[in-house]
Amino acid sequence: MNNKPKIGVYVCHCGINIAKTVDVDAVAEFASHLPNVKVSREYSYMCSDPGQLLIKEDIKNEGLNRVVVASCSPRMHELTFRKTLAEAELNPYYLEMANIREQCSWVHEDREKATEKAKKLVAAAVYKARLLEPLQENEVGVEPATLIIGGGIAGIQAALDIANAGFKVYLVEKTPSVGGRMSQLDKTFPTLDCSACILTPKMVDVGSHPNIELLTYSEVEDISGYIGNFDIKVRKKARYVDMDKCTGCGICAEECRLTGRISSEYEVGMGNRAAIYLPFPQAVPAKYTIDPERCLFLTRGKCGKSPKCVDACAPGAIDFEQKDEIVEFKVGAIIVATGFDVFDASRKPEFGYNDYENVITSLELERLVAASGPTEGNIIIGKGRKGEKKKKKDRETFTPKEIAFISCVGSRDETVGNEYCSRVCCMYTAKLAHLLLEKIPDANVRVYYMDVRAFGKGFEEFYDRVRREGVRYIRGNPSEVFKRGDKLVIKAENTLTSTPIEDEVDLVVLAVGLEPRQDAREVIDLLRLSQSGDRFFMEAHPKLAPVDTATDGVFLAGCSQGPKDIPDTVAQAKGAASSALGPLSSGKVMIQAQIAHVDEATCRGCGFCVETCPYTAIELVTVNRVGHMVSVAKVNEALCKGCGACTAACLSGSIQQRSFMDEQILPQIAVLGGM
Amino acid sequence: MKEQFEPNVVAFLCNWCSYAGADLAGTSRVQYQPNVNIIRVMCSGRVNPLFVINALQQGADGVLISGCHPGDCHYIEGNFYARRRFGLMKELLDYVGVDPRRFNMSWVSASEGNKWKDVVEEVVEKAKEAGPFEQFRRNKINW
Amino acid sequence: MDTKKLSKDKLGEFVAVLAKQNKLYIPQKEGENLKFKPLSGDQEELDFPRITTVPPKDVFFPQTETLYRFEQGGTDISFPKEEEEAVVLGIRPCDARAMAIMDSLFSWDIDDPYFLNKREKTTLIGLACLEPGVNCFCTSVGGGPASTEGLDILLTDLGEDYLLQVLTEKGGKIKLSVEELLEEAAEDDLDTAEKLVKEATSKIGRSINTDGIQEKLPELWESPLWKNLSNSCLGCGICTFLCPTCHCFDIQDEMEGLEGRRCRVWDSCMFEEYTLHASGHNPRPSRRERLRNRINHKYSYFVQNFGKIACVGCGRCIDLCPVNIDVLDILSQVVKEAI
Amino acid sequence: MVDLEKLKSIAKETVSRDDVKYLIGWRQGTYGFRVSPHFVEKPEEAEELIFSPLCTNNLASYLVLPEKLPLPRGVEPDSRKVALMVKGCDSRAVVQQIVEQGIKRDEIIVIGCPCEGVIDLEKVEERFPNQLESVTAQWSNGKIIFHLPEGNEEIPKEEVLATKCLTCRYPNPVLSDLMLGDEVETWGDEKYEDVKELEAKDPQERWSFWEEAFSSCVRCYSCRNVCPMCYCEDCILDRLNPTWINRSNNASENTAFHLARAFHLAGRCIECGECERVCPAGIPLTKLNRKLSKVVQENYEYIPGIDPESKPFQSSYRPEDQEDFIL
Repeated sequence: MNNKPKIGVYVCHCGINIAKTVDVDAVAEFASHLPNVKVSREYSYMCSDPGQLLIKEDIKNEGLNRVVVASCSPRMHELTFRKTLAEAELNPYYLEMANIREQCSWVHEDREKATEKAKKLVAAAVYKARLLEPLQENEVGVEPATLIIGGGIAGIQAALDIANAGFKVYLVEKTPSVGGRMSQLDKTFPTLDCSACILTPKMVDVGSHPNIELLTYSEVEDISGYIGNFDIKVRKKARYVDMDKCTGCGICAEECRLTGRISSEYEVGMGNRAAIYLPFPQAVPAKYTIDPERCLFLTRGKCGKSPKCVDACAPGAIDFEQKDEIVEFKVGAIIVATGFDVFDASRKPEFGYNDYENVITSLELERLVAASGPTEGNIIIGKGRKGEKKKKKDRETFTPKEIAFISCVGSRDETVGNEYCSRVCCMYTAKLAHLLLEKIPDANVRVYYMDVRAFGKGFEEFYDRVRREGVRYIRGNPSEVFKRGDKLVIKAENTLTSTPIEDEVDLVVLAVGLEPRQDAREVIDLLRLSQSGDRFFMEAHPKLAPVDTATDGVFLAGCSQGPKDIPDTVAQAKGAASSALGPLSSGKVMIQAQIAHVDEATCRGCGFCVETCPYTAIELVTVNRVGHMVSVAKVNEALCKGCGACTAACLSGSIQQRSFMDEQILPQIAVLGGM
Repeated sequence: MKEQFEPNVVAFLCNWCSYAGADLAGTSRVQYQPNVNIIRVMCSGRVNPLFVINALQQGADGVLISGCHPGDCHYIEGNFYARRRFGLMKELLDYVGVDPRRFNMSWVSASEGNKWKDVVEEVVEKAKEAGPFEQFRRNKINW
Repeated sequence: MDTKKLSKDKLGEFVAVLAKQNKLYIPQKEGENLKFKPLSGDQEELDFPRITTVPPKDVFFPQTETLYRFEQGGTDISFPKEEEEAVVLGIRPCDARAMAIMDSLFSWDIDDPYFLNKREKTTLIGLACLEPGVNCFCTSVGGGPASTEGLDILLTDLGEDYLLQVLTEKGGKIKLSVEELLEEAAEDDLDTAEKLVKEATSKIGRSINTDGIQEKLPELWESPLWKNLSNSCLGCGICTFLCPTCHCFDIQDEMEGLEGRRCRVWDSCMFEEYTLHASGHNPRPSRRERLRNRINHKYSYFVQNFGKIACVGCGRCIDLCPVNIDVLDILSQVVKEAI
Repeated sequence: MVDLEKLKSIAKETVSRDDVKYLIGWRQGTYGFRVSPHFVEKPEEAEELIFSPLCTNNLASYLVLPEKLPLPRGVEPDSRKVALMVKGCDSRAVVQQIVEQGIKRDEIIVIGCPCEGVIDLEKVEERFPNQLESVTAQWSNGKIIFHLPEGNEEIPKEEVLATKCLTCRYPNPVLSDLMLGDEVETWGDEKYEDVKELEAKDPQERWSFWEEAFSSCVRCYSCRNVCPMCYCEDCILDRLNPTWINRSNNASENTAFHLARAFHLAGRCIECGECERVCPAGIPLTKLNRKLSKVVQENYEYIPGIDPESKPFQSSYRPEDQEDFIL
């Protein structure tokens, strides 16, 4: 095929938008003398139907094989004119635009100078157009399944939405049950719904949904591939309980020699469990798990004469021979919903969390106020949780009367590296204060705060209500909590009245903030996610792509992306689900055309491009070069997003970004620099 | 006459921030000097540092690279690579005696039409002060 | 033969007169590099080095030479302006002999106007070599410290004066233009010069017997010698670019926007691209073949084609090779090598 | 004191191995103070090996220089290891080549040669001109002894050492499989004085300085070819499509060539100084490369060729990289 460039140049008047300051006729006349230009025209509105028709007819009649449109910004009409070319059966990437409106006629007044600049811009476009290549947009199929990492409310909601749309979901949860943090909460602010009441049905749905494969007590080991075609490897850890046989009756746990002797994760240390356990009564799946680090039989190889659980289990579900199992499957999209950690209050030693048993965190209080909690909803402090070790019989318990909350513990605090606001503490503090007053009507509750942020729907109203109920808000950030006699003393300054305070209380509740999970690194390494400054996972765009990540087909939901409350989490989970459903339901994804490609003959295999690529889209592969096995770069076209960072990193120019190749840009430089 | 000298500046703008910012300047009808000619690239990380040498050699009196503010890169980290590369290039050019006013880099976001104008004014002013760069120009030497 | 004497006191005036009437090339520094360059303005001190780094071949065969200019899309071409009358002062006899060698090449089947015009309009005033360098071996390849081949005038440093011997008609014309600065030479002066040259000849420490090398080289085509010798070769252009007889060039079209020129630039057979075909095939694929070619060309092919060795024994390639690839060492290995 | 017998026995043993292609070392050259790279394939060739203050060449270049010629079908490429003698500076080139995957660690055997500094040939040839007969040399208590035909000459090291050696920070190989002799004490302290001196001049002076230097370039590409870090399959500066640098020799093209080369070496140059040593035009190329080394070290706290595990400099960044130059 004779592919000698035959270029058509179309200079747009844009009414008077361009013509007012640029001599359009002169530009078109000038362009007609440029190399390889076959036709050069001006027209009032190139983007109009007649304007586009002009191009199409010239392509047909004049045999044009490159088109330069000098008009508005390509950000405005590049797609329009690409379509025009396609309609005339010319490869759409044979288009080059010269921006003579936004970057010329609109920003200059001097007609002569603007015209000269427009000529240059057109010439640069013509010189580039001569070297344009036809490009293909390829599509790849999409595996109609989704992996969701994390079985908290975000993961649950996303799983249900996708499963209800008819697509397979693999929901992977690290702990033995789904439910996440929400399952630990008593009531939810500001409406005071019972957390378990609204969560449990969703958990049950997830557990029984035909489209959802629940992989609890499991961890994702490896992810490779790209949007539409991710290969997933999941490790199902051994539970030592046959899931099919276990009826969840719980006799094993009652019989276990360690019953009541192991601190329960679910109760955040406020209650205990056995070595074989169900994390909490509503757990889904309602199957028991043996803690391999605590079980006497598993750690010592011996548990009395025979393990009591084995003896107790009528269906014979206990299986100490069970091994970890690797499950492999393919998905088209991934949702990361790995949640958060609560701030470790011991990192603020001035508040005495490690030292005094009546300094507790808000999550611990959450368990105390919960009717299903270890104290059955009674606020009883001093069960010998920590610190001052006492023998069982010496333990004194009491119900506190003077209660203080300290807000922003681990949030908005540069000394612990968390500059951000955790967004939920103000409101859960109000909620807990309210619940405390409900339980201990004669209590005096105050809240030490920096600012109260009651921004959400019904938040301000709830905050008002709690204050009217008698909760005192004292503006001041306590500097210290120490013991004096039986009491705890909070040292602070009321910053509204500038008076120092020494406040004697029975209970201090630290309103701890939300932090990125300790194991976030593993997820980052698996998916090559980025972190924002606050160390939470970074979204593709803070405004316009808040659930997307830099990797196509990978979405974020919930607190892994940043602190948020339950409604926001659910909203984002639904957003992530609908984003994932896009490619799943269309069954195919388009692959960028303007991507990088490697000249294998000159590639040296240094790997600079591999290191540079933000999308892990390049890898080194071994090829046979005239009998020698050499290493060269290879672009995964589905992963490449066409940024061109690799092209600038390559010393030998062996990897080039299509449409922005060195040989296409250098003539532009020559024209713009030299004319 | 010095004040007659109209410098020629070649600018490389990333599509998502700076090019959009320059478009915004246009949409807002902000007026600035016509001495800056823009080459659009997808990311400032695409700009081969050798383009700068080439532009100066091909007759540019100044070169500008403009990208997204750190953290805003459409491609996550392209502008970080650009920043490192051009930090080096700036030092190199300065060292061999190329007037430092000839090479500039800026962060201009899609919302900073006015900043784009300020950058253009500054870059053109600096190039004017530096004067025509004939010494390095390809077609002025032994031609 | 017309023989005169030029007092060193009058060298400045001599240069001034030459420079006034001609484009005068003398050895000058450029950076740390020594080469023949047109005298421009005042030359503080005249100093004739034993040898310039860049041989004076570039006066006639510049590293970059515009053949003609054109405009893209146009059909007109324009040629560079006519050559001026020129004089090269201080050229060493070896380098002058090299010009005679290049003459054969550039007037072989087709006359090369660019080269020959400059040759015709340029007079070479040589300076006999009285202090040969460590790698000089001109006497092994048909030359000598006072060889006159290729020269128009030969100067010999007698201490206070230069003995000036006019060798050609062109030389005679130059002599006429500086006649009033010259003195008659005495018989003694000739004897002194002869004695000095003889002494210089005896100081030349390196030599090679080139007899039979022309025939022997092709027979050693597949010898392991070439692989061993080329192991350390960097494949750079020092030995060829700075060789006074190497004359290979490439033709390039260089564009600047719409303007362009066709020019020729030095090329080197030591470069990989020199023989690289458009297909990707390279008949001289490694440094082994390239080194072999360089030696064969100088000591065999050129002899076959023009009856002379394309080497004048200036020693530059030995002096300047960064890895001590020594042409005399190569030749002596060739001589020794059993077939 | 270098134990040549030990060197030879190591070499003989090494090249006798089936999995070794050859050993690259140095041997006395054809005349005077010259030394030549020596490729030892057979044990008896090891007899010629030397290690002395004359051994300037950075042999790491030869790891990446050999052409990979087309192999007939069915012929296996020679995958035997290459053994290489390295000085401290040379070893950094090897490390950097490993970082850039130019070579693999298991393809080479590195014989480390602790080095007390090598000579500047120009300085020595100026002191002893017209030296035709081969001269050997050795280190001795801060001096270099030259064994000239007319007798030994002892010269204080500083007077004849290559400039790069005067500020050497890495006289001992940073990577080796076995060491020839004990480590030497480090004497150098790199302050980039030469660079600072030029930086202090005004821009006009700097431009003139480089313009003159680059004008004298003959474009022989010896600087590039000798460089152990320059080993692209196809140098971008050789390319005609697209053309980055014209073939014509003039100040503009030459300047562009040298700037591009310097830039490509930024964060990779290990300052062995070979480019400057081989340049027939005497262009002070290390002064150019060292400027970028200084910037890379001072502004980005990166020193190439030390850690085989490090990431390539220009393919990495730190969020806190300087950006005070950005508008």
